[in-house]
Amino acid sequence: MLDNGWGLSLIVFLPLVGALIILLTPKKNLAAIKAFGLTFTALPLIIAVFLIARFDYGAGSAFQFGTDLSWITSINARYHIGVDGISFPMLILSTILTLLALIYSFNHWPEPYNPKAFSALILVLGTAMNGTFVALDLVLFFVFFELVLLPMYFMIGIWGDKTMMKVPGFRIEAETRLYAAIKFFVFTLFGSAFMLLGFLALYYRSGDVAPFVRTFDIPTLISMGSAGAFTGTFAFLVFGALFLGFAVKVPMWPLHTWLPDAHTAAPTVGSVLLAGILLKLGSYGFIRISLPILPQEAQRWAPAIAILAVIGIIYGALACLAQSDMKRLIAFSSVGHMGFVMLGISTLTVVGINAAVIGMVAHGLITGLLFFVAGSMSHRYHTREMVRLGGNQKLMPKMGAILGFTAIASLGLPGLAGFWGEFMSLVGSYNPLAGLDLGVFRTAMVFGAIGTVLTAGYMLWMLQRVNLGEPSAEWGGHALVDADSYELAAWVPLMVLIVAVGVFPKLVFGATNSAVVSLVTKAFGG
Amino acid sequence: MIDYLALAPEIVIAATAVVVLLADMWIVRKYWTAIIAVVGTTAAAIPLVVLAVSPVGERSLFEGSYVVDPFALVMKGVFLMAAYVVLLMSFSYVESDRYYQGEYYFLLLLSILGSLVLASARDLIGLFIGIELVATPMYVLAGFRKGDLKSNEAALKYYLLGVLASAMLLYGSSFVFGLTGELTFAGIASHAGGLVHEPAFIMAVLFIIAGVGFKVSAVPFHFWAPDTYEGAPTPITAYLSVSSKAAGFVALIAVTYRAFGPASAAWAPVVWVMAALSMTIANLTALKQDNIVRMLAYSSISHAGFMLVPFVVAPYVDAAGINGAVSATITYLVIYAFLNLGAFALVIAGSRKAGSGTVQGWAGMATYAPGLAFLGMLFFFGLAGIPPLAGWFAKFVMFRVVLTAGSGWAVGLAVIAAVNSVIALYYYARVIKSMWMDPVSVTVPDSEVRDAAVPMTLTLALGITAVAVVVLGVFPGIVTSFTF
Amino acid sequence: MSLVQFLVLGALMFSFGVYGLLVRRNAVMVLLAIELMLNAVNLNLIAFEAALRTAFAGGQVFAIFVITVAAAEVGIGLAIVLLIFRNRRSANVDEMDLMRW
Amino acid sequence: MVHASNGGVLAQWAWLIVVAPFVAMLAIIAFGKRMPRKGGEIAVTAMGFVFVYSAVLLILNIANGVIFEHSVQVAQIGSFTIEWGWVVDGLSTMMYFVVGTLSFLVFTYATGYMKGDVRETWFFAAFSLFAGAMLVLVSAPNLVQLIVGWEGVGLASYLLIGHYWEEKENSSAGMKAFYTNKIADIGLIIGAIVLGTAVGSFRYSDILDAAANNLSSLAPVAVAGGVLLFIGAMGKSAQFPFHVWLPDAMAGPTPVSSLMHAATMVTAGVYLVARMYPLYAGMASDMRVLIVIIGAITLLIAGLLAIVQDDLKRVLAYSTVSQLGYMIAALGAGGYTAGLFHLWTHAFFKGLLFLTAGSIIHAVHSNNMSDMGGLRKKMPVTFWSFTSASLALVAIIPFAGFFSKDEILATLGNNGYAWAMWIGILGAFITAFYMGRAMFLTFFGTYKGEAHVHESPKVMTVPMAILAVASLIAGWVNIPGVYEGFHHWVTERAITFPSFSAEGFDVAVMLTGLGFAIFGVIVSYLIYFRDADTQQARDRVRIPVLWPLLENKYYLDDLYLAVLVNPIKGPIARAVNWTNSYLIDGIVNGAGIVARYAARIVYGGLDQKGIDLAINTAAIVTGSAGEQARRLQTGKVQHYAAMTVAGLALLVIAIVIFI
Repeated sequence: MLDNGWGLSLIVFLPLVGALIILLTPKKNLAAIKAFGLTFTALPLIIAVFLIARFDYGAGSAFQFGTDLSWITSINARYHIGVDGISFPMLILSTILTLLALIYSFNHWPEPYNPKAFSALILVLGTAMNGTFVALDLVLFFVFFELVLLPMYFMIGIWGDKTMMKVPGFRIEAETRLYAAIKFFVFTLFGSAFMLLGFLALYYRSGDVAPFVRTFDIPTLISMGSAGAFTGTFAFLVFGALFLGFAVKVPMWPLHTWLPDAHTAAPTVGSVLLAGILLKLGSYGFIRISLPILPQEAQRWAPAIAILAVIGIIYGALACLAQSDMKRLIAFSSVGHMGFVMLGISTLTVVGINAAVIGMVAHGLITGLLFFVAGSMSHRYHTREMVRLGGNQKLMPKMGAILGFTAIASLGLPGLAGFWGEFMSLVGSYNPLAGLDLGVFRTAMVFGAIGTVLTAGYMLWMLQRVNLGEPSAEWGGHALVDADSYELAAWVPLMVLIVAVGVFPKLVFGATNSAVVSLVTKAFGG
Repeated sequence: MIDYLALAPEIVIAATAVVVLLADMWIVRKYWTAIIAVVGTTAAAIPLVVLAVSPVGERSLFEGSYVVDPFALVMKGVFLMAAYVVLLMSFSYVESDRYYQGEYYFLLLLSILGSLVLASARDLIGLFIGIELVATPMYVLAGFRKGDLKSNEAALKYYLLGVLASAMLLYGSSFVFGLTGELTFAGIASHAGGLVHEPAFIMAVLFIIAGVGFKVSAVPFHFWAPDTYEGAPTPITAYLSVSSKAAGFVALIAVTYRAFGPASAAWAPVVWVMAALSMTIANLTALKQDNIVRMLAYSSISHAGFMLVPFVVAPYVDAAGINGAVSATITYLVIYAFLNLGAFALVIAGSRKAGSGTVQGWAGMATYAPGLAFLGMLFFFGLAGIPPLAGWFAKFVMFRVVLTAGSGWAVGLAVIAAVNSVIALYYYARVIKSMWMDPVSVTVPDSEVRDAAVPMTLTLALGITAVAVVVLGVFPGIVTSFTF
Repeated sequence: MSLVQFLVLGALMFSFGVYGLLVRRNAVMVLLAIELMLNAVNLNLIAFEAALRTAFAGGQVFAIFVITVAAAEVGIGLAIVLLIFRNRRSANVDEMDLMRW
Repeated sequence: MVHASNGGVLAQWAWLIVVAPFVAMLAIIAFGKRMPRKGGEIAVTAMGFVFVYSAVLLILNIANGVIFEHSVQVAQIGSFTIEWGWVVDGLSTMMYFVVGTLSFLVFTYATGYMKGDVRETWFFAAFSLFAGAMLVLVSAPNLVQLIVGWEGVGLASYLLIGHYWEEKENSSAGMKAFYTNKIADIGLIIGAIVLGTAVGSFRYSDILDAAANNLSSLAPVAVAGGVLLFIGAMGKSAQFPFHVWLPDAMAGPTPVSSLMHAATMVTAGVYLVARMYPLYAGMASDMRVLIVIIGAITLLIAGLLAIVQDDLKRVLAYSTVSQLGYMIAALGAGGYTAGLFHLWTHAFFKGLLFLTAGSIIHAVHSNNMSDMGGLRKKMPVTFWSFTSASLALVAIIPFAGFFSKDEILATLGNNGYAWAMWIGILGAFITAFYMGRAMFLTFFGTYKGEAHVHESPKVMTVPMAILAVASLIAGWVNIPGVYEGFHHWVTERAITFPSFSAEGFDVAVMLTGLGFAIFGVIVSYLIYFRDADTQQARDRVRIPVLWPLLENKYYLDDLYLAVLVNPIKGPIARAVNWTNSYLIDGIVNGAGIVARYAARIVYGGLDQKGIDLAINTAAIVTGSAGEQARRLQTGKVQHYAAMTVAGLALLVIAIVIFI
């Protein structure tokens, strides 16, 4: 029943159905809204778990549970979905985070209080994210990729941070949420406009290759690409266009500036999903589309990507050291971590790309959790200024411990999820694909390694400023409640997963490896 | 022997117009005129369907100067649909302002008739008659709010520039006739190839394109649009921005591809410039508009630019490619029609509730009119082309066509279009932001005005368009099954 | 007389029409200028027809259509001008810029 | 020894050793708070288990050598395999035993020492993590697992050093330790990558095989890899210039220091070098001299630093650094056995020294020797334990340290590092000197503190007593010529490699070393005994050996003071101290400051003012362009008409020209 597309389609569209149902339920009936939300985020996860059991790990390189129905016949765009070893972990991650985000919201409805709309948005977001990971048709991918924008725009713009901020360059002051929302929207749209041009260019060139039918079908294009169908200036420009689209989303330096604002402004759940899943859409796009379809160009662009990635690592870390705002610090840490992911991708090796995928998963779990905790803390303290925090470990032992754990995980402690992505991407960049400039990549490796130290630097420093020391006097009067059951319900699963992936990375590699191996062999011949 | 079935839709509309006029004389309850008009419009759709399903592929009348082919049928369908929605929008609006209802609907129907004629016209005379029949009633309707200076001004501007455009069109036509000795497009096309390097011919072609470009309100022939849109009654503005524009594109398709197809080398660059300017200038100007209608006027100009983009590939592609380009433009037209009609219907409803038609005036609408705010999200982001709302597919097919040409010029235009689609987001998002994220504006009237129910007919119009926007966004195939 | 002379005359009439449309302040004069342009077209059409002698007398037919439509248009034009004059006691087209930018 | 058994079922279940502490940790976190001893007993039980099991393994290894290695694949990435596993061979068995024994005793001690601490439960959880991570490190059959354990140890040390994080300097000390290690770990990680990539596997067995068989792909990077790994080792084993973190690490509770210095942390570097010994002995032998140099420098500098400390724990800390210098130097010089042997003996007596120090501090409530004195009566067990440990450290025959240090010196001598040997001998003198000083200032003379002093409870004294015995006998397991068991224990490895263990007593070296040691004690006695004491007579009786010298002590005094002590005590030591606290510390802290400064520039300057500004400026430009564009719309219909006509005219002209 779950085969030939049903399972995946349910995973993708059940949340949307839930959103519609919620929109139809009366505002008053909070219980019903919660119930519907829970059902329609839990069901996809349950189905996903069934699929985990049925997934053929031996054939991780093949697209499974898929279907291929006609959608827009006139342009030969099809409803072609399926998961392979690379997209499957991402899909599961997204289902998990959506559910946890909703559970967390149950007693953290951000201001202005509107559970109905808020949970509906979460569900729509779920559909968009799941859809992007299962789409195997460029048009379908594009639609889901863009569908992410709307709910996130409203999430940031309506429930976001209302403090005024000075807009760099403008003389005006704007509410953070408004500035961040439109910035996020415009950045991404800018990138994806060019991405769309790239898609169409591929579509047209695909008509010149046997079987001489223009197609948006990703697997077909991949086989064409690996056969060397797309080369020359054309391909170079196409890769550039796709690069713009994906790099903005990742985000890669210097296209990252929307990210700190968006993360800082967004409500807790928004930041969690933003960091946990949305950023991955970009790097996933690289792995799924850019690399296999345009292998030659990938090799031409790889050094540039590697350099940008490393700049991102160092730059993000330094920026973190300069932050006084806890959430903003975590936001910038994403720039660094995604830098490692992109570094892994840029090596074009099995090791590197595997590293990228596990890096994405780990970053989703860890940074997601970090934003959860940071959100809950600012919810308690009504400030994110680290100078005013401190002694949190004393005031809220549980939360402090969880924050500590997550921060440690985030700095890539071996044995926890974060380590594998960093370590393996360094391994990859020490020994990149044959033909790539060793000098560039080995330098990149060294700087990446230095980046890990800086990461430890700001993370522990953050802990010292937030968790340790004596709590400042101003919290004396406040009755600060420690992590409550909803929060723990949302967080403990993530902590468990962080440890599990760290101790037994096969959870991810087991699925990805064969897919990545075949990707690399097909595209780069080994 | 005339094939009356082929003419049935036009006849029905014409008849309805007459009936309305007569009824207006005798009937006391004027809203009957509106009902008659709606009935007539609906009735006109019946022969259209019959023609569509009839096995006869193409019906040609009057020595081929009047043709009913799939293209014509699709366009007539679009026109009737648009007319239907506009009528729905008109009811409450016209009543509330106590217009001369009979004349209003009569003129509207005449204009609709003109658009139907235009869809089938295949020679210069038909083209001219069609265009004038679409436009002339609009000159009056634009000034229909007689007491309102803005309305007067709108009418005059529209009228003067419209007549100037017609004069250009005619002057060009006269030369075309003189140089080719033909009036039918087919006949002209047979000579056009040889005249590509004839300056007089080129000039004539450009005069005609300029005349038509005025109808589609493409830069630099767009100046009337913002002022007229702002001054005219909102349903009329909606009609102008959709039907009249669509009529313009029908005319443009007719002259460019049918008449001057072989001479595309002469006009394609001009269209390139017009498209680039329309998109860019209109978008930039729209950024600075506070009056929502005026903003929509500029947005409709920039959309005209987007719709012009496919034309530029004409010199580079074969017949199939041309068909692709035409289909792209029509697809864009259809989707845009729903979006824009919806947007204007929303403006009517929203302005009534918010007591203002400005972006700031709509602030916080989500709090007292969440439904309208939601629809606003649909229509404005749809116009911005954000999936899964219909607009994305319009842009998509447009880009798709441009990249077929594979020529540097075409790709360059595509890049300009891409950048513009980002700029456009700014001003659409501004309205959404104001509706959803800003505190309620102080100018909002007291609750009984604010909470007054949206008139049923208007709700219907909103509903039709909204559903269309979402459905066509998810299953664009529905449109393309007609247009491709 | 050769065709060219008629065309030149037509061109002149059209240009004068355009000129009038652009510079005359009084709306009525503007309307007259429009008439001038349309008649230039008619002149062209007739001249061409005379030169070509098409089987279907296209030029003359076209000219008749133009004349009819022109009449209607100028009628509407006058109506609008009248309306404006009644509302603002002036028929100067360059005083009307309520709506701009 | 190739004819070794595979250890049978015992070795197959040896992973229990590694798992036990983590189980304990989780158990403590789960319901430690509800236990009578706040979870301490769980930790002790686990460690007891580890101790017993490791002891059994050790005996098994002694009986007939064990070589067992098992790996579980946890991930396959292309050609790379990531595995968890455990090794039971001579080296790891020895380490198991050291870690097990010390942990067991120190944990027991800690249950007393930490009684009623603010975060007793949390302490024992972290403490178990500490031991567990070390066992992961030791049991690793491949470099990746080593790194996991390695960083785990670092984390645990961070947590434990910063145990009293209410004071900022404590948490800062923890961070300092973590950073210093992390920086050195860059070397370790890159080294692992280099070697692993060259060999195509992270397994020791593969890498060392490759090293033994001169694998061609390894040859070009062998030295680089060796150096990089050694940098990592320097960090953990606090070798110059990475030693700065260790003294600050005293911020933690004393049991932590004890375990950290004896078994679980600083030995990791030595262990790594030993584990990779075939590489250093073979393909990377070119850089061994570097190891010796680093070791020598460290043992000397740290020794000198120990002299000028007032904080008892700091004296011991620097002495640890110095002793680690011995080990590293020995390994560098080819003294595989010697280095490990010193690690072994040092573990016992240094662990004990810290326990005694802890017991003293526990009683005196101060770390400073200037607040102590005359404690030998009040705390007899502590006193005797301290004495035994000190004698071992000072390397007085027949105490443990004597044999190991002697072997190191002999090795240095035999393998052509005479200069290093002499530094070592000088070091022996210095060691003796500062230990004597500590001894006398602490236990002799009059008590200068306020707190009411009492002997520590049984739970603390018993472990001390045990270790006191160990400090005496631990060295007897490898008496050259008599019984060389230890040498055989630790050389049980699948790959045989040249050992440079000294054959028999090198009498000359032995005597010199011993001589210098005694000499040092005497000097310290002459200086500090008198300063520290009022009733000289009784103490003279206690130390009869010194009679003849004391006859003419005055000019000796002058001599020593003039020639040796003052210079060393004064300028040199102070200079070294200055360099240490200003130069090296300065560099370390400076790095931090620079980073934060750069951060401010990057963020404030580049990010906010640069990139963001650029992008927003684009927006502004667009907007103002809009301002200009809308000016076209003048509202005058005739302007419109004019522009329309003009536009058309331009188009016509352009086209007519260009076509």
